[in-house]
Amino acid sequence: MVHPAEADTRPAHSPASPKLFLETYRWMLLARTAEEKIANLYRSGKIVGGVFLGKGQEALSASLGVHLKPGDIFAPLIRDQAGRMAFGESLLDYIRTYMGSRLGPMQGRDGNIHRGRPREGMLAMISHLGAMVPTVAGALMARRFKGIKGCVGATCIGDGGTSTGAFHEGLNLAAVERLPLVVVVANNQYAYSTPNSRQFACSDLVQRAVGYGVEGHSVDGTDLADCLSVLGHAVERARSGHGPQLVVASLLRLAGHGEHDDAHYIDPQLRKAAVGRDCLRLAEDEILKRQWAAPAEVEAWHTAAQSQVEDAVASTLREPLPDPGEETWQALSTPHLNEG
Amino acid sequence: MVHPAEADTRPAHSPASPKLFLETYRWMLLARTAEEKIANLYRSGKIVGGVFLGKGQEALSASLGVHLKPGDIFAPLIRDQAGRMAFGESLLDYIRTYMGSRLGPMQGRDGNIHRGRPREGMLAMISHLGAMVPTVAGALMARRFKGIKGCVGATCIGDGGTSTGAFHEGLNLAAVERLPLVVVVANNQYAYSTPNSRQFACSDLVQRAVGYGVEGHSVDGTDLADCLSVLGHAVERARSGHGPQLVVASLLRLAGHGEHDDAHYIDPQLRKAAVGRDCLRLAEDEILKRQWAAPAEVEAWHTAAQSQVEDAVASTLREPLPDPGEETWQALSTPHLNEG
Amino acid sequence: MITYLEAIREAQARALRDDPRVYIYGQDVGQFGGAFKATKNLAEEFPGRVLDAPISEDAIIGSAVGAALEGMRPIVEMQFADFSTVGLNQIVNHAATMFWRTQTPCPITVRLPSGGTAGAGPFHSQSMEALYAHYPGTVVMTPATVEDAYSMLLDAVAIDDPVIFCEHKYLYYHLKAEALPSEAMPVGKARLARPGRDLSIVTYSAMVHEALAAAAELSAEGWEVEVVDLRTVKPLDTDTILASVARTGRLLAVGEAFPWGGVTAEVVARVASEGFDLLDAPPRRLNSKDTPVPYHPNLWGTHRPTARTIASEARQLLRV
Amino acid sequence: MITYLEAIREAQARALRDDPRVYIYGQDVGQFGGAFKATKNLAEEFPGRVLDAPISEDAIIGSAVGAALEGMRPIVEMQFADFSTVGLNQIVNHAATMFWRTQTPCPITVRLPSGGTAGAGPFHSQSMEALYAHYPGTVVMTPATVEDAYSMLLDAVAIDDPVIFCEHKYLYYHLKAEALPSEAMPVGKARLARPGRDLSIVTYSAMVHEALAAAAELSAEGWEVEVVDLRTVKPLDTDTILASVARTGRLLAVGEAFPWGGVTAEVVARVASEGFDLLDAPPRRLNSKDTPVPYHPNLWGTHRPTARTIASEARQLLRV
Ligand SMILES: Cc1ncc(C[n+]2csc(CCOP(=O)(O)OP(=O)(O)O)c2C)c(N)n1
Ligand SMILES: Cc1ncc(C[n+]2csc(CCOP(=O)(O)OP(=O)(O)O)c2C)c(N)n1
Ligand SMILES: [Mg+2]
Ligand SMILES: [Mg+2]
Repeated sequence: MVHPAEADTRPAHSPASPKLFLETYRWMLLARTAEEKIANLYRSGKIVGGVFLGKGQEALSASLGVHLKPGDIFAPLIRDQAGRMAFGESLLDYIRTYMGSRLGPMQGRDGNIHRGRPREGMLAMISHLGAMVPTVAGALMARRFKGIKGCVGATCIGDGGTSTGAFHEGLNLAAVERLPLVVVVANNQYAYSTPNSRQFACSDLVQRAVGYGVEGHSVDGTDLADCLSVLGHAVERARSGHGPQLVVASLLRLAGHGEHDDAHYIDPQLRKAAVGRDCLRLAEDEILKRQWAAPAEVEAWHTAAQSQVEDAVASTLREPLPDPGEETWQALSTPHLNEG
Repeated sequence: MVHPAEADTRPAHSPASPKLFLETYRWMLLARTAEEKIANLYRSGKIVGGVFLGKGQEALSASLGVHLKPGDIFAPLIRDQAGRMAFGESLLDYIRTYMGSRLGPMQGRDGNIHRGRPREGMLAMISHLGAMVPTVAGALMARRFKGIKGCVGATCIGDGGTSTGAFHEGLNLAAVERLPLVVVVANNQYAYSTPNSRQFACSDLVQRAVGYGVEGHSVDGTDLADCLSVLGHAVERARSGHGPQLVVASLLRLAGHGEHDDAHYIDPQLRKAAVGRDCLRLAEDEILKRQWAAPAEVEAWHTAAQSQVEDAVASTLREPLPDPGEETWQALSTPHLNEG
Repeated sequence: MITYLEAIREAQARALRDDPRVYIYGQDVGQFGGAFKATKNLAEEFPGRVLDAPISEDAIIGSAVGAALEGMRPIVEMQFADFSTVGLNQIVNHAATMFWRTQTPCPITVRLPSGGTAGAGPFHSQSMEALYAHYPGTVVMTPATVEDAYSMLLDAVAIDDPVIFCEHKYLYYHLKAEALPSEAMPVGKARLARPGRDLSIVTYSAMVHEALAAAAELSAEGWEVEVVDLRTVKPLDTDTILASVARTGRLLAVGEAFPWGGVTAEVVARVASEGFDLLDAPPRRLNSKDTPVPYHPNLWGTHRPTARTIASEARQLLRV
Repeated sequence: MITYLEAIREAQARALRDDPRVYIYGQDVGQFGGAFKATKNLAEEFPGRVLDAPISEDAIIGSAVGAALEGMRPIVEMQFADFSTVGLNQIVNHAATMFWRTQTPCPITVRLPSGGTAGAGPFHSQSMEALYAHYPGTVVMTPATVEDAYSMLLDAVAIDDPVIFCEHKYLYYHLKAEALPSEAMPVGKARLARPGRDLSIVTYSAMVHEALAAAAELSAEGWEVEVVDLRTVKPLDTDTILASVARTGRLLAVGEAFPWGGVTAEVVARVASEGFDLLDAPPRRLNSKDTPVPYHPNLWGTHRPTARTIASEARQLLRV
């Protein structure tokens, strides 16, 4: 479903190919498998700090990731394990960061979802929700200054994150500059325990698009085919010069806010409703139903994902942890300007 | 023009009575007269700091003021001299604050437009644009806690102010709480020198209403009759429990951003267009055309306003200026918790 | 036994019970009881007075300012102190300037779950007292004990001015007391957490306990170290600090916050200017390192002061 | 003759000319040339590189962070320092943590038109250096001279880290120099603005000139007062400060900012701990009063330190 801000969006968008569907499914599967492993490690006390899962949001996130290209910019948020992987983040970056390996991209200085490789276009989120929206916009301004064309910047946010001033300022700035920014809102009905009814009063967040003068798209976040087609379309619109795109997905978080949280506050009706379906299960059913892969093949993918994850964990376990004696303790890149 | 967020706004609203038109006109006239005097004092070096006029915005501002009642809450902004007066701020508060009289409500601690009497429902704006939106919302939450019904809170902001995070967060919060808040956006086409095209990308700011789930209204800010009718309607909708109202007026600032500014950047086409008409002149023409008052009577009102203002200035000139020796220099109301 | 966290909950329950002007506003504070459960069951006990807010720190504080002007006594919970950067403008420029500008009190209480815990990282560990104390117009409280968590929060709500209430997350569960206090020290007064004669450690919040542990360690070595718990960092109880330094002649100011500026700088600067002759040795400061707060416990344990580093700093100072 | 303000404009022109990675972003900085005209004509001279921003300080800084990550060197103008409270989160939590977290430099320059002028009032007069210096990860510059305004701004743009450039509005037009400098002191080094032997006044920004005036006044009374201009307040050049105190034995730290914490506390605390034995008398501080900055000149003149109050403070200290 497309909500044109002004007039000229394309009438419809094409369904994803089986190949893309399968590729995306496998990113979803790998993310789910890796997250389950990390959750297990957390339960056995092997992870320090919080663990945050994207369970139920993999179709949306991976669909964004597969439509981004090398050279694009991506600022994922809390629940974007699948999208990160699809965009190119290595499994090791994920495992190492959660396990605090000194060899990870954050070297134990930061952890869990707060990771990235800015030089490779993968920004490292800060916790303050909304902050990445203007940041990606600025990265796209830089591309424009440098004369680089055809790239896209994407960032994700939750229903709760739309209430931040940063989200508003960032999206508005991007609209003024008509930047190729894709903002994906995962409306999983809750921000931590807070339901949509205490978060905003419009009937659908996609209604905000017109107020920013950007194109808006709604998508069923549980349905991989819909995600692929809508995200593909939105990314393509941004890439081809139609300015910022606001994508709003309906889905449900199929985990706690973090693994410390039992999510008892989630309305049981929602769990049973269409919004509460498991996108991974649905995608798998679809694959089998359409006979894009045989059951044994799907099974083999599960096993492959499993052993990939186990290998990464096993090798990370052998890696050194951060050592305060070897830490530089320098916040500035200019050595002599650091104090103390 | 009404843009219903959901469905149930009333079909139309009634034109203002001649009595109300005349009353509002006289507030406009008093505000214009007082501001011209302050601008003159500024030019002759008698005012320290900036001077900011509401010239061209009196119809909008006064129309809001006359529809507010004692017990309502009003947080005016830079260009709301007329609305302040219509709501009940004394001419002396205005003159004293600009002239730094120790007897003014701000005692020389703050100046110019940064004045108010919070206990009387007239909030004292801080400079940071957008900040008053959540503040009025909170004041209305307080009224609800206290069981006070039937009151309204209003605040004004510019086209530029809508880009602030505070505006977004505040309006969204008010929408969630379904508070009787009226937010009046004076789209005077510029924020200081910055034109709308560098401020936002939607075709009309009233399009934002639906994204917040609030009712939106457009008004011709140069036309007093339209202002009275639209503002009357919006205030009434808020008062009768229909949640926040977003009113967007089109007009032009007929002065510099401040009196230091010659506004050379304003597009001459805009000055000549309908949006550039002087609301005070138009209202006066209307009064004469409809014979709601004789020319001599209108003339007498001018003279009356003039002498009212001259008297206030003359008496303020005799008042003491702030004296650092008598200043308490205490930022806290609890005396013994102040330092130094 | 009651924990520091429970004391905070109890203080809020009592404030709600005793004063109809009190309400609580913040993310997930309602039915859910708050990210740390500091408002557990309060929404049920006080229907309509404990409200979930959107993720809008600026608007949360802004709305509290408006409600305070209308005579309410809002208690606002930031989910973590670190997120208050987004609401800072409404605190320092609106709430904190209100009384001076308009002679209208602005009694809001902003609860900041502060300080480091293992694995929390750069954005869930900050100690922000210095930012708020720097601006005129706020009272900044940093309770270190269960008793103070309770009675100072009640004070915070009662005071007619904006109070920034820095409650330490590390103490939430670690710290327990037998019972809630029935009386309390006046606001603005520091407390002698341990008397001594050889050295004064002036500190606040979680570091009081590290300092006490260091003092215990040093006592085994024959040193009697005095520990002053500031309780509020603004106003700062200079008299009590000076009296302590008068007894010991040696000052070590300890804080968990970043090293540049902040409480330890203010403490040392005041003692140096107002109590110079009381000092028998150069005063010292111990703060966190000058980097963001690290995620990994191996690093975090070195980033912030601990009993061990405090004791070692104290030993050096005692030897001068 | 070139003013402090013109020097800032010239530095930006040169940065734009010399480095294609530089662009300027801020409210009204384009065609209009900025609220203070610090970017006058730059939009015409450098088409497409000097852009008007919406009233969105958070997004302005956030976008600069993103652009810096992509190799640009944004210069951001806040219309007044006071409005940077709204962009503070992106500065202290994003720009300032970037290098430490990701080993990716974040070279942004945030220009803050700072400090008081007559009639500007509580929200157009603030000196915010302490807030930014408290957080790890920024360089905070406070130029006091036309030469420094020019060369330090060029430094700011060249440095691979976030720089908060506190330019003083009072100096914009009041301060003039013969010409732009061709060489400059290194970043992070303080300057001896006036040599002396009886007392060291350590200060920065506009207060350097008040201190110099005070020193001139005192010189007529036979006192030789040394004035140290800090130039950057983070890093703070402790060596130069200590060397000065070693010469004079007396320290008066002066700042225009609010009294709790801040530069004067940091200076006095460092000298007290690292140069205790150099001091022949208790060090002193002089700051603004602990209220918002008043609007009316009668009050403003008393709120901030002036040559008169500095001289009087110095006299007391000289008599100890
Ligand atoms: C500015 C800010 N305030 C508060 C928080 C604390 N916080 C972290 S996640 C979260 C809920 C986010 O909800 P939503 O945006 O809907 O994302 P979801 O967790 O549902 O994916 C909150 C309140 C934060 N990170 N940033
Ligand atoms: C947060 C913030 N940033 C910047 C400013 C400086 N400023 C004062 S008025 C103004 C322009 C306001 O434009 P608009 O909102 O359209 O109101 P108008 O002046 O046109 O009535 C600016 C940028 C401010 N007051 N607050
Ligand atoms: Mg959510
Ligand atoms: Mg405007």
